[in-house]
Amino acid sequence: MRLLFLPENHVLPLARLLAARYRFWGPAAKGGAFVFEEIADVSRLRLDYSTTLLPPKQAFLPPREILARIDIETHECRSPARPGKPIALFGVHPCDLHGLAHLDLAMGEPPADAPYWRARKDAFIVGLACVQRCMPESFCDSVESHRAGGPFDWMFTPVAGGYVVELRGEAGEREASESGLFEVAGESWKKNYDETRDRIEKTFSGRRLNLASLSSDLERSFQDGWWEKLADRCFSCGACTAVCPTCVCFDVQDEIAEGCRMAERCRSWDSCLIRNFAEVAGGENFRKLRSERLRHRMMRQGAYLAGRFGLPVFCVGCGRCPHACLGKISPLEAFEHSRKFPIRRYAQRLVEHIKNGVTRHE
Amino acid sequence: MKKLRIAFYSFTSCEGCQLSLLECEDQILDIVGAVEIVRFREASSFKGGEFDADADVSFIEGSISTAHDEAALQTVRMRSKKIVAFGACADLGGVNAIRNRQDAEVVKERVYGKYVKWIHTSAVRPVSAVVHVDYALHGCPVDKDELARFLFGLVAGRRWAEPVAPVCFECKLRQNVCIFHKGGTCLGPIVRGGCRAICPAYGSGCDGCRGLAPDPNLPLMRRILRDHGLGPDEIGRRLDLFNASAVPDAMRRELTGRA
Amino acid sequence: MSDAAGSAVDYLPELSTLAAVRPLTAAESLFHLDMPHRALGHHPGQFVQVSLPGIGEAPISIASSPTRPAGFDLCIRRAGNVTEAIHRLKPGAKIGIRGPFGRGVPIDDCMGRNVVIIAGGLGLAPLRSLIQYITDHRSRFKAVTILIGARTPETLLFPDEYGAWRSRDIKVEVTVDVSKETWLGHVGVITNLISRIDVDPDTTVSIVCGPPIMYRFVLRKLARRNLQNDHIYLSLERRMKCGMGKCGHCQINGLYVCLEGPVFRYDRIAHLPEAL
Amino acid sequence: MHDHTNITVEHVARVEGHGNIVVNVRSGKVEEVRLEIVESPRFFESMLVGQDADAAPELTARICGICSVGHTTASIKAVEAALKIEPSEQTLLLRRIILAAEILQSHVLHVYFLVAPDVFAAPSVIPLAEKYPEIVKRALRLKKFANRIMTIIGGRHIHPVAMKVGGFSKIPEESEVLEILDLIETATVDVDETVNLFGEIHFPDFRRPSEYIALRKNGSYSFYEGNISSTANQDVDPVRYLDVIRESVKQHSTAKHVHLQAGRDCAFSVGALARYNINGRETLRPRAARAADALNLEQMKDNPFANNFAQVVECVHLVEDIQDLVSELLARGLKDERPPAVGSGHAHGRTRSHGPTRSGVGAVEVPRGTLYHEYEIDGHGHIVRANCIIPTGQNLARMEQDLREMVPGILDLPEDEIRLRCEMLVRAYDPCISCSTHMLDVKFRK
Ligand SMILES: Cc1cc2nc3c(=O)[nH]c(=O)nc-3n(C[C@H](O)[C@H](O)[C@H](O)COP(=O)(O)OP(=O)(O)OC[C@H]3O[C@@H](n4cnc5c(N)ncnc54)[C@H](O)[C@@H]3O)c2cc1C
Ligand code: SF4
Ligand code: SF4
Ligand code: SF4
Repeated sequence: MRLLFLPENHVLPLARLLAARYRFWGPAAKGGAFVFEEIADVSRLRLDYSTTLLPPKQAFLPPREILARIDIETHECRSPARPGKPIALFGVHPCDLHGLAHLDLAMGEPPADAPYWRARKDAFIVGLACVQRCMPESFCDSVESHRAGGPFDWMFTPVAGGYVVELRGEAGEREASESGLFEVAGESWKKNYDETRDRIEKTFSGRRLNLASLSSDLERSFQDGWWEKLADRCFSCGACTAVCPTCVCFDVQDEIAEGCRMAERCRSWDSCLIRNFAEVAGGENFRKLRSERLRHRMMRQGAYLAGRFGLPVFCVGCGRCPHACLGKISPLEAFEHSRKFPIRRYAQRLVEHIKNGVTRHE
Repeated sequence: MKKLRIAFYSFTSCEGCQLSLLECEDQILDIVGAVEIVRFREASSFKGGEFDADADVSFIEGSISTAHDEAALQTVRMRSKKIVAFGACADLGGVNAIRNRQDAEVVKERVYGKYVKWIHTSAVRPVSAVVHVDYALHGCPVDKDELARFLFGLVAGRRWAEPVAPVCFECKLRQNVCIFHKGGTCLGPIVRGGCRAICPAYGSGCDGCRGLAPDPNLPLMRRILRDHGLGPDEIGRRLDLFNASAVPDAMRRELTGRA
Repeated sequence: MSDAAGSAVDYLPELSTLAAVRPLTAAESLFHLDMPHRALGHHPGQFVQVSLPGIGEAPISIASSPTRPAGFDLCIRRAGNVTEAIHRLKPGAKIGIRGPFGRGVPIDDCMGRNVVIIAGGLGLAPLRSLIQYITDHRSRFKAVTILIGARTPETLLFPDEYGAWRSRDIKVEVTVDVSKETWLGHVGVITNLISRIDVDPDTTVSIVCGPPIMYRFVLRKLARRNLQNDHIYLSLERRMKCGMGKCGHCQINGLYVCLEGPVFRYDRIAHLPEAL
Repeated sequence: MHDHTNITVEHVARVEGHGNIVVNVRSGKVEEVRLEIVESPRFFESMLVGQDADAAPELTARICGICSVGHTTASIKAVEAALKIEPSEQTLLLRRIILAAEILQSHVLHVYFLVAPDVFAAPSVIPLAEKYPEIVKRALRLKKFANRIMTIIGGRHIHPVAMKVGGFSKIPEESEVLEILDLIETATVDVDETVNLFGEIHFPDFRRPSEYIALRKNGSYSFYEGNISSTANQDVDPVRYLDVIRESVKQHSTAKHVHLQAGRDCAFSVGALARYNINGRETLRPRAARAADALNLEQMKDNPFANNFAQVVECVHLVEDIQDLVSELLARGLKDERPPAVGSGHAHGRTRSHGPTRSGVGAVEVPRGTLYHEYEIDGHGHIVRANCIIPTGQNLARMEQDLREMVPGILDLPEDEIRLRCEMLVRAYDPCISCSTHMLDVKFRK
């Protein structure tokens, strides 16, 4: 691990350098909150931001994106090329870095998603450590994503007078040395750095979940009537998935363009909470009830995707969804509840299930 | 290929939805190139009577509030292969239906004084209460991009897929600060989206012009509105702005908490 | 990561040409497609994403065997935008294809065994691929039985092909839910047919495809015939948008039908509450 | 020469709303002229009763989709007048800009889409688009310019969402306001071209003396505010609008007719030509004044067809207005001020005064003339009485009288031609029938 120091007043010059070579994304203030967006004028950069309304996911998986442009007459088709320059994400908090790592897994599982990777491949990612909790709803520490992790090239940790920057990989080294803005390690900031890291650990010492058993606990709670109770507080509006850094579900629809000559096959973010998400022709809906859809999302975050990719959990605790949810439903609540689910009731249901004669292996 | 014949008709309304077609400044030339518009009185003269065009798709703007409206609508239904309820008035009854919740005689008297006898109107109804409706374009007014997509979809030979997600979903995509977090109130969680949450995006809570989303959680909405200071009457007025005749009484009770 | 970037797949349809259309029932027709630039290279039970520009995409099972030369068949029911638009096409028209996707029927597990194929309604479409495969390599399989159910005689798929199947030493039993007097065959639900056949639990595999409600009853019946769950394969339908395990629509609990299915060995999904 | 002619134009096309023209001629004499408004009545004044006062703008916007910014503005002004709410300078600027944009967009729509087809002998703008694509594209460009402004300031044109009692629920970003300035140059060229186009057009030479009414504010060409002015009444405070005009119900029309109080059946007209006549050429901005000269407007000020020219002149004037107003807005710097409570804009009880019932009048110039909203609001903030007087209703009597005066002079023409003339005359007023059919009551003083 190589550490360098960046004085506070070098941040903007550095951002400017990156902005010249990359499409520059960072946190900026908008309408009384913060958003992660492409910013032309780097002085809008707000490294003091709390959290953003949407995660930086949209840099690589935009809310609406054209997958193919197809000539309606000839059927000739092409994938729209992304604008030439790669993307730089500047100032990504640890939860969102972990979120990007999860996205990489979901979009990287073979067959990997080409539109995503075209944007993601040469992206330069700059992390920024959190020294305080961004909002009451966040629970990054419960799922252990309050520490630096995920795909960063630089990781900034604020210390007195500037940032200690951890460099990673070839791109991180190259950009740092080409910029000429970093300073070599001194003893004082080293001490400062360790202190900050200790402080972060102390600040983020919320209740840790038993991540080892989380997914099995959750899966066991599947038949619990508690989900129905929880769904009384759910509108099934999909706000939670929309703001989630790890949700990837999408819809694909054709649009007509260019004087009815071209079709644009577009994908747009979808949500497993939306009523018709699992409905097929003929009207069968595999998750018809609000409670089934809510449960599915929690299972995806806490069990399904985690299991699929060998992780303890697929939620990064950013707290965006409980903040967005008007019923104040938090994954943390579901994760914690799953442990309380009484084994006895599970056993009882299993017996019923076997009595029904359908399954043997439960 | 024969061009699709499209007609626009207007009943009790502000004609804003028809105007929305002209507001598609970027697509209008493509649209009129791709279809044959056989009735569109707001911007065009036609030979023949007002309601007697044979059309593949007829867009009905406005609610039905007079015997004349009703008879004309029947004619249009007979001469059209598909009927589109075009905008909130046609789709839900819209603002016009507010008067259904007032005494009909008082309503006329308030406006026409001693001349009420010259005024012949009935209760306000959505188009679907009179004839079979094939599609609905929601909103007051309809969203012009949605309208363009709808029309292009027709040209391409595709059935319209109704937006199902509530307003909140698109509100998040638009990176709005939730109106509730700003101290206001909003019906977005129970209202059908498709408007790209334009009201919250401009700092104003949703008033439900696109009608209720399927399977809305009304008790939860009531609790949240109550916690934000809205009583049963206020919730009722809020709902009635566009949905006075669109929401069944039982659901209305569930939302307002009052009989 | 760089691996993923290097091998990533786009959502671009390839061109195929509609070579022939054969109406089957009021709602279903058989479409024969040619791919000009390559063979499809599929396994029985796999599906493709079929698309028309401006209309959209839909997952459709491949209804012919890879052992048949030149092109492939799709048996398509009119159900919505894409399927209806395809029904409007004339031979010579172009159709977009992505795929094949998913896991088909594991032929190796069927070889050397008795095979019981159970098809309800449109479920026969994907299974026809397997049936053709079996007829083309008949000797590799032991006793083969096909149980077919449909609502009415008029909605039976491929009735003109049953003769050819039977001639390859395959037992074909057919039943309909309701019929007119002219129908001489069985009347009743498909599970009735299961009672009528021989099932040796040790040497038999069964492959089932049909409408969602059919599975429960068929499985109960097969269990009663002592067939083990790991000898049963089910082909399941879910909504799909990508075919590549990304869009999330086809998820059954933690599984993706498009990647791990659509054909599942029953013991691998029996514990999943959302499977059936 | 026709002895007995019944001219009926059913459902006059290319106007907003449903109206018929009936003209009966016997022995060369016009016996009867009627403008029948068959639009279904809307009853807004009744629907307003019981509403929260700050819901009124959102509700009354739905009176008319074509001038919903105008209705919203009048409604807000009425509530603010009743409750003594003083909007900020920035709010006033924003309102003036969005109102200007709506009038511009409405005029463009009218002169290009509704009038031009007559002039180019086309049934609608669609064949026009095939024959003269450049003209139609220019119209769309201008419309889009105006629409963009309304989107930036109000969220959208039809039923704007950000305009509230007390202010705006969202203040535009500076970058968006700058975008308006960027668009001005093209818009200026386009309105100049519009003047050139209409300079080649000749309308029938039909002149008659008439009364005109418009809002006037000490010598400037005003839209947002001013006193009611006419040749007879100078500078009456809008609060006293019923001293100047009164409404009456006609059996053949669901829209009420409006007359001058001065004498029974004394018709007048409002709209672009009225504004020009009341304010005078010298109050126009320089380019607009030159446009008026180019179109000979001063010589035609007694010709109702010249309303179309006055609209073109106003287009030029409005683009200049917008440029100045936007520059002023930017020079002041945008402040993020919001009305007291964000949210729905109503049902917050912020219009609650716990005082006595108070009333207020909001008068504003909209595309077709002067629009009045008057509300009485009780101590709970609920509306207890409402009256709205719409420009088209004010023009109806004048339109009928014009028909009566014009038809005898054109009886030599073929019937189709007479019918077209009648339609053109009515269209020249740019009637908006949908919005004039809800009119109400109203204790008009007898
Ligand atoms: C693996 C697989 C194999 C299939 N094989 C065949 C086959 O061989 N022959 C055949 O006729 N059909 C098959 N289907 C079903 C077929 O995909 C649907 O009927 C088709 O997607 C409908 O598409 P559409 O555009 O015509 O209808 P749409 O207009 O998209 O939709 C009509 C209805 O279908 C639902 N729907 C939308 N997308 C899907 C989807 N992807 N899957 C299911 N329902 C959807 C909608 O909610 C709506 O209710 C298969 C489905 C799957 C998942
Ligand atoms: S599930 Fe909620 S808390 Fe977890 S990562 Fe997603 S949005 Fe954040
Ligand atoms: S503002 Fe309204 S629509 Fe948007 S998230 Fe909040 S409640 Fe939902
Ligand atoms: S936010 Fe609500 S009121 Fe506003 S346009 Fe959308 S549905 Fe209509």
